[in-house]
Amino acid sequence: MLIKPYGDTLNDGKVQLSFTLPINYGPIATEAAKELAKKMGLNDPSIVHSESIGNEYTFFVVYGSTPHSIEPNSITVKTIDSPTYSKEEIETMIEEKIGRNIIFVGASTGTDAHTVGIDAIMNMKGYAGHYGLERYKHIQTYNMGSQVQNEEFIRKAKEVKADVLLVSQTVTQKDIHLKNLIELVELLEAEGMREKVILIVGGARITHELAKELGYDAGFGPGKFAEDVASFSVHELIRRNRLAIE
Amino acid sequence: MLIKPYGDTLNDGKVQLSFTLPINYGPIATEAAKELAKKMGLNDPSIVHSESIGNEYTFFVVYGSTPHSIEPNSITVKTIDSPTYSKEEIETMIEEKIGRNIIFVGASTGTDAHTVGIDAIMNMKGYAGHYGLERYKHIQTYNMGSQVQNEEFIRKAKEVKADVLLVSQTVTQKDIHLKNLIELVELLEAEGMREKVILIVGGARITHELAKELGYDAGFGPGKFAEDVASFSVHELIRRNRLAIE
Amino acid sequence: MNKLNLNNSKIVECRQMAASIADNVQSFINKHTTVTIERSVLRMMGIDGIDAFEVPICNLMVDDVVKSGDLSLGISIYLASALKSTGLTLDDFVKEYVNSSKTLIHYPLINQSEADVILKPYVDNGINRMIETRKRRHELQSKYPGKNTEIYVIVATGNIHEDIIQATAAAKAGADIIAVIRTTGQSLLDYVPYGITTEGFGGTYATQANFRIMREALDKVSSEENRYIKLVNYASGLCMPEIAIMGAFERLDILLNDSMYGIIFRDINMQRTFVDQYFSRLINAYAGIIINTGEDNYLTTSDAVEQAHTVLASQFINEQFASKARLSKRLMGLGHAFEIDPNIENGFLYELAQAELTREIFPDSPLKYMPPTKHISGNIFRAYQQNTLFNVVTTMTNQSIHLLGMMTEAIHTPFMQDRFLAIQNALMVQKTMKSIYEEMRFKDNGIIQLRAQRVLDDAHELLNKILKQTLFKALEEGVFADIKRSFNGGKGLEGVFIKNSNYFNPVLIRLQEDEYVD
Amino acid sequence: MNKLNLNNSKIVECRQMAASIADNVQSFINKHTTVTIERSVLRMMGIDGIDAFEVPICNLMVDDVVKSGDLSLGISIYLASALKSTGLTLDDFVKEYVNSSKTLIHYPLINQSEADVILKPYVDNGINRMIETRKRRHELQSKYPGKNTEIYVIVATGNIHEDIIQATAAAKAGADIIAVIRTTGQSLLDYVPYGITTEGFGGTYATQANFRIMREALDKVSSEENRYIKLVNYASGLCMPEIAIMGAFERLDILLNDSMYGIIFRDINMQRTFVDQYFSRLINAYAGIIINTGEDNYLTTSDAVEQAHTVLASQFINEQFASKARLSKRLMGLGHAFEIDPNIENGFLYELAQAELTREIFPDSPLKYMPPTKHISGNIFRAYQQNTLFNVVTTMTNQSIHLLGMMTEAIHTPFMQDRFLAIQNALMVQKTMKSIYEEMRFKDNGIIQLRAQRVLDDAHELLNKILKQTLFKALEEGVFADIKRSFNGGKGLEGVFIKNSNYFNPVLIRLQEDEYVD
Ligand code: B12
Ligand code: B12
Ligand SMILES: Cc1ncc(COP(=O)(O)O)c(C=O)c1O
Ligand SMILES: Cc1ncc(COP(=O)(O)O)c(C=O)c1O
Repeated sequence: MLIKPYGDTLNDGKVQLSFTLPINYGPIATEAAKELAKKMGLNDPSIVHSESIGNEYTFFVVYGSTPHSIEPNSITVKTIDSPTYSKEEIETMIEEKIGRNIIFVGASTGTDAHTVGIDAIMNMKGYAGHYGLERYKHIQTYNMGSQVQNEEFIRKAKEVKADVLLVSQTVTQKDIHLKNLIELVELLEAEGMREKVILIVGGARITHELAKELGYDAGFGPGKFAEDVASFSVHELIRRNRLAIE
Repeated sequence: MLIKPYGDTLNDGKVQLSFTLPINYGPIATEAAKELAKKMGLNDPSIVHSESIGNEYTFFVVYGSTPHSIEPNSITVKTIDSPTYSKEEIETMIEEKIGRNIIFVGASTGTDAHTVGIDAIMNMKGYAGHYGLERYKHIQTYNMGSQVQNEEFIRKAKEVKADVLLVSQTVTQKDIHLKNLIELVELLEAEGMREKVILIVGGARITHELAKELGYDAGFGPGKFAEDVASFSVHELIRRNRLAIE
Repeated sequence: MNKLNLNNSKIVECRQMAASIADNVQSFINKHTTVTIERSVLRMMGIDGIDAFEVPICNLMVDDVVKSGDLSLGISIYLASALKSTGLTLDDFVKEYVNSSKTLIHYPLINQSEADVILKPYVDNGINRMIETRKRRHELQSKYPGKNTEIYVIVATGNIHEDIIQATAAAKAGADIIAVIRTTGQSLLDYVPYGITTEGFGGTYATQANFRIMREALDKVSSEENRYIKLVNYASGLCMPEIAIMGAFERLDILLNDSMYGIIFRDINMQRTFVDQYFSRLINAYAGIIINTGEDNYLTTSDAVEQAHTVLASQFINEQFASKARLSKRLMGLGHAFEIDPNIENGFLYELAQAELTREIFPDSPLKYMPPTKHISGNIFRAYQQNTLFNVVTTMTNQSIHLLGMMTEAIHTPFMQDRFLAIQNALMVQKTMKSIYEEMRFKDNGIIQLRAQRVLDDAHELLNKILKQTLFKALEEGVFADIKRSFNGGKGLEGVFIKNSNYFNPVLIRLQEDEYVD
Repeated sequence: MNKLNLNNSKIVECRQMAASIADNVQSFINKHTTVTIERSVLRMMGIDGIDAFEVPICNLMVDDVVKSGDLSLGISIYLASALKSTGLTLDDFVKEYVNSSKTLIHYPLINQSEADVILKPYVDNGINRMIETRKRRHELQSKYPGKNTEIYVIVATGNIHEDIIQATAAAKAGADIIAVIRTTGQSLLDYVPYGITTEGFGGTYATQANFRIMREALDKVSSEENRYIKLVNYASGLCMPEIAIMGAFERLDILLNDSMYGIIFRDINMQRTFVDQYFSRLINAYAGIIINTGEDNYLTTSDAVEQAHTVLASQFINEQFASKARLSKRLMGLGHAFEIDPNIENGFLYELAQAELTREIFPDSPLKYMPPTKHISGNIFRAYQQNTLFNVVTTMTNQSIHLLGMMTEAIHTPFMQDRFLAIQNALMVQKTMKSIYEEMRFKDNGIIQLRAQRVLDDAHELLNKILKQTLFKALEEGVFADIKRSFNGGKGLEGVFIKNSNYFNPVLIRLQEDEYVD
């Protein structure tokens, strides 16, 4: 079934837009905004607000109807298939299926100084009521903090024989995160380590889709917690070792 | 010079969008939103927020870059060319060039019950510090209020020998105003009166462009006051009588 | 609470003056009936439905009498006489009536006591239906008790089915009260449209069928969410009493019902409006329906700083009219609004003063507080902020019925997302400021206190003036909302009748004299 | 104002404890110098510029001495000796130095009094430049007096030319203070980049040339708008003192300068940071530059309800360090923030309590109040509302430096329209609530008062604990922002030197001993 944006009537296609044009406020500016909205395909765009926000810049709010529709049934998104277990279930799985401690090394890499995300996953206290990995039985964690260079990160991973690498990236401006994430994969490959670890990235703008594209095993964005990461990791470890999964 | 939306760098093309899709919240919904944004031509749309707002409805906030640009120099908009005079200038012009009182009849027509707009133009007190027509010397006004049927409106116009008709329309849902405005023109034509009056429409969603399309002499939207209407009317009366205008 | 240092005897005097003002009008009211009152008597007895030209049966009958009989006797005597003559039950008679060309006045008139006996079972039926509905509401409200401040949003798609989708989503998102806005123009119809409707401009027709299916939908959400969702519609207009009955039967919880709104904002004749509002409010009181008055509207045409006292004066008057119609304080949802231009220095403090003033003067009434509308522009972000400030005042002054502002107020009737975001806005304020009403105090003789005292003084003076000239004259002078209306002008005067000394209305007596409990 | 019923002797005790805590660290500071202090001494004397590899001359010289000489004597003695030996003026010597392979340590060291005479003209030059700049600021500020609460926004495009466009637009829209955010990573560079720059991530390089052209642009707007627009940049980091000098020369008005931010948030070694902050603050004090401390950052990693007292304790400590560096109260822009989760019941009341508490305890300081960031999501409407609530608290508690929240906080550094809307939001609140600070009172022993008293008590206890264990140990235990740092860990320790008993620094003496007036 095709779907369209919904304002107050099915298939009315209503969308709200706002933008700034580098042009002085006035009727020409308003008309330019309307033409732009039309070029974006809107039918009957209505410029409901325009205001000068500085010499030569005008701000607009626009409503209009888009003729485009989407077929949700034809959408496939890469999602993490393994279920999310509870802390206790994960601990039991490690005990029964793996029989040894699993080692996680995590860091906010490159020049990124944001640690709240990686801490949310790794630290004892966790986040929003979800305990972090540090509190899990049979999980050993090394949280290297922020601004960790990829080389240093890999050195640590080797040193402690990490099973899982957790990378956090928050600053995405000018795609600085992509550069950094790709470099890590290349370095790991150069070291022959890529296949030996489960490589996971997370952050506010990270999706599983993006992670896969970059050559990571999984990606976690907002609303994901330690149990999601642990479930995936344990599941994946078991799978790689061809252990049966209930 | 072509222009594009401006976020924080010239020609970055950044726009903000929000809309609701009739689909359950989740990864498929997010992907559907992204596809829709792409269909609207956005490069690299980023779904910065999605949230369930009821069974089967998901709300999205999106940022992205539009590749479209606009050439402002090629834009022509119909605008009112006559200058806006002050109350005193208008009074003097009437005195010197017309030499008699001008008669305005105004109403909010059809089922429209909004009077604040027409009152802003016509009543003594005016609006936002701009006196209404009632206070002008040599201008005689009849404000019929709201919910005035077109027939009744025309009857009054005839009765008082109106020079200028002022119609206000605020409710625009399902284009109810267009129906009503077109009907008025048709009735005036049927009565042979159309050429004898200056026909003006105003309202929050009225533009001069639209007014001209509908066969009106002028249209006034928000931010227009009695002096704009009086200036246009006096100017037009003088022009029609082929009197010289300084 | 006494945060404003108000002069209590001033308040008492205002109430006394308002009572005298209302007394004067009430003696006028008592002498009159109207077409819609008579139609609502028929509705109460169970007459509903339309003919082949979509004219409601109630209108057919009352028009009959207007045309060929004498409505000053009341419709009931005609109906009773017809039943007597034909020997038919009401149902059967109506069927015959619609299909034949016989009018209601073709039957010899019987006397009142006989008529009373004949109509009693039908009147009882209607009254019992009101009582049952009221009981059911009471049961549900005991099961799901309400909140101090309840979130009220509107739906207005024009299509009742879309309205239901939107109302359900809104309730799930946190709305406690849903109002279905009426289509433009309905308040000027001298009949109530019939059946389920799917077309309207800026609103949906108020019909009994629409009431019913919306009520069902909201009951469903209530039980899913364990919150009783109240349903609202609009009475004020040419059919106030009829809509009141429909609301009483279909378990509406709130009806917009103002003693003067129709006069001022719809140019409905003042005689008609005063007479109708009384009867409709008697019904509201019996049915346990909260009324909402419309003083908020004054500030859409008048300046909110200068004319704040007119709102207060009008609330005092509406309160007295409501009392006369047997409404208890807890059913008097007096209206006011947050309409001061945000560009005015200290405007927020004046809003705070007014809202607290209203709260303190009407401590037991479920005050209806309206959001900014007039100073909302197409800048939806700015509008969203104005609504936050409004929500802040609502919580700071413990208002009861909290109408939510929409960020698209200046643009269109709300989209689903607009309503959702509005609810999110209100809920955040309610939570993060939860106890602020108890916490806040105002400086002695500061801007807030002085403003409140001033508004009370001005209202006192205005009431005094109205008392001297009568309310009719005051309305002719445009005392409210800067709008002038003449005694004999406006719509609907032709539907007003002086009661004959033999006027007979078995419903009116019940409404005026029955004891009812919740 | 005493709205909170605070125990005044508790406040006095907190100050005393903080003074003792700072005393202890100060005796450590007095014994040390760092590479950046020495570089800033060179800068003060007029050395600037870079070599062919873009290494700043100041770094070349100091590195020379670190490598082959003894920096514990101070750079000045080396420079004076070189000038003496070569007989060149400073300018000519620098030219030669850059082009030859001779290092600074090739010249026989002279004695301090001789060195003093040789360097005096250069030191005087630098000091005079600071004084002139300060005077100029003073002139402009007398011409365009500031406001009680000033609106502060950031620009952060990475390109100084775009920054100027945005800063100008913001000032015209109503901003009083413009901060140019630094590119990520700059605080960890142990040198200051040079020249006009157009590339940066999430910010723009802090260079002297960028400071200059931004200052020019803002002076232009100031004169157009008849409002003095303040310029802000960031000192904290590995080059605190150098940036302080650059700011002093280019008339920055505010510098972010915290005694501990670098330690906690950039993992800069604590010895390095404490020593650097002192010298940089001496410069700020001399130049009349307001410092802004960074306690707001604590709440981005710690919980704002539970750890509110750490903010207050840290403010007391920052205040004492600032006093030691001769900053007057009116230059101490202590930082705090509105970071309580809006989903917490009564969170707004806690914010109000904290903001008022800070205002009452530091009545003469230009408090810097930071907007919500942590609990902002991609829902820009909700964010806009949170910013309104923040603006409300700002106005209700009369804060001084009002950083504006951006509705796109969770998304990107601000677009021009985001900033415009943020300013519009703040201006509306300022105007519509103008006098609310004087109007509002809080209930005795209500939630607000008790919360404020509790935070003060907890800060008192914490200061007592820190006093007992020393600040160094407290930082090792992670007392602020839940972040632990070791005494010898972190970046930049290699740049710290124990002063030789013959340590010579003619700039330090001036900064410590000159009298300066505004
Ligand atoms: C707190 C904060 C800071 C703090 C960081 C303190 C610290 N120790 O972390 C301070 C104040 C120091 C800071 C500094 C800066 N910040 Co900052 N900051 C934020 C802020 C307000 C909140 C981020 C946060 O903590 N979120 C809460 C956590 C829990 O969410 P999260 O990171 O998404 O984590 C969740 C998931 O993503 C996931 N996850 C995250 N990582 C990982 C890793 C793995 C392996 C897994 C499995 C999951 C996972 O799990 C978590 C729980 O669900 C955001 C704005 C916002 N509201 O989002 C800006 C923001 C991220 N910062 C920003 C910027 C630009 C900066 C600076 C560069 C500014 C400057 N020029 O100085 C500097 C950074 C310097 C540097 N070198 O990085 C921008 C980034 C813009 C962009 N998209 O590139 C933002 C969006 C603000 C803005 N609009 O400008 N910042
Ligand atoms: C005040 C108001 C009311 C008041 C009107 C009181 C009165 N006597 O006018 C009341 C409460 C009664 C009301 C009722 C309704 N309203 Co109303 N109302 C508004 C409100 C809040 C402000 C309008 C206003 O007064 N603006 C101020 C005036 C000065 O601006 P203006 O009209 O644009 O006038 C200026 C110019 O346009 C121009 N101008 C206007 N007319 C003319 C004429 C001429 C000749 C000239 C030259 C110039 C001119 O000059 C003026 C000065 O610059 C708007 C929302 C908003 N913020 O805009 C909704 C709004 C207009 N209402 C709306 C609706 C739907 C209704 C109702 C239909 C709701 C209902 N179903 O009950 C009813 C109307 C019933 C009916 N039959 O019309 C919608 C319209 C949606 C649409 N686009 O169709 C709005 C946008 C609200 C919304 N989002 O739903 N409303
Ligand atoms: C008291 C009252 N009644 C009725 C209405 C609505 O009436 P109408 O349907 O005529 O717009 C309002 C409008 O807001 C009102 O305040
Ligand atoms: C006191 C202080 N200094 C400096 C900064 C910025 O430092 P950096 O450039 O390291 O992000 C901040 C951050 O907000 C701060 O609060």
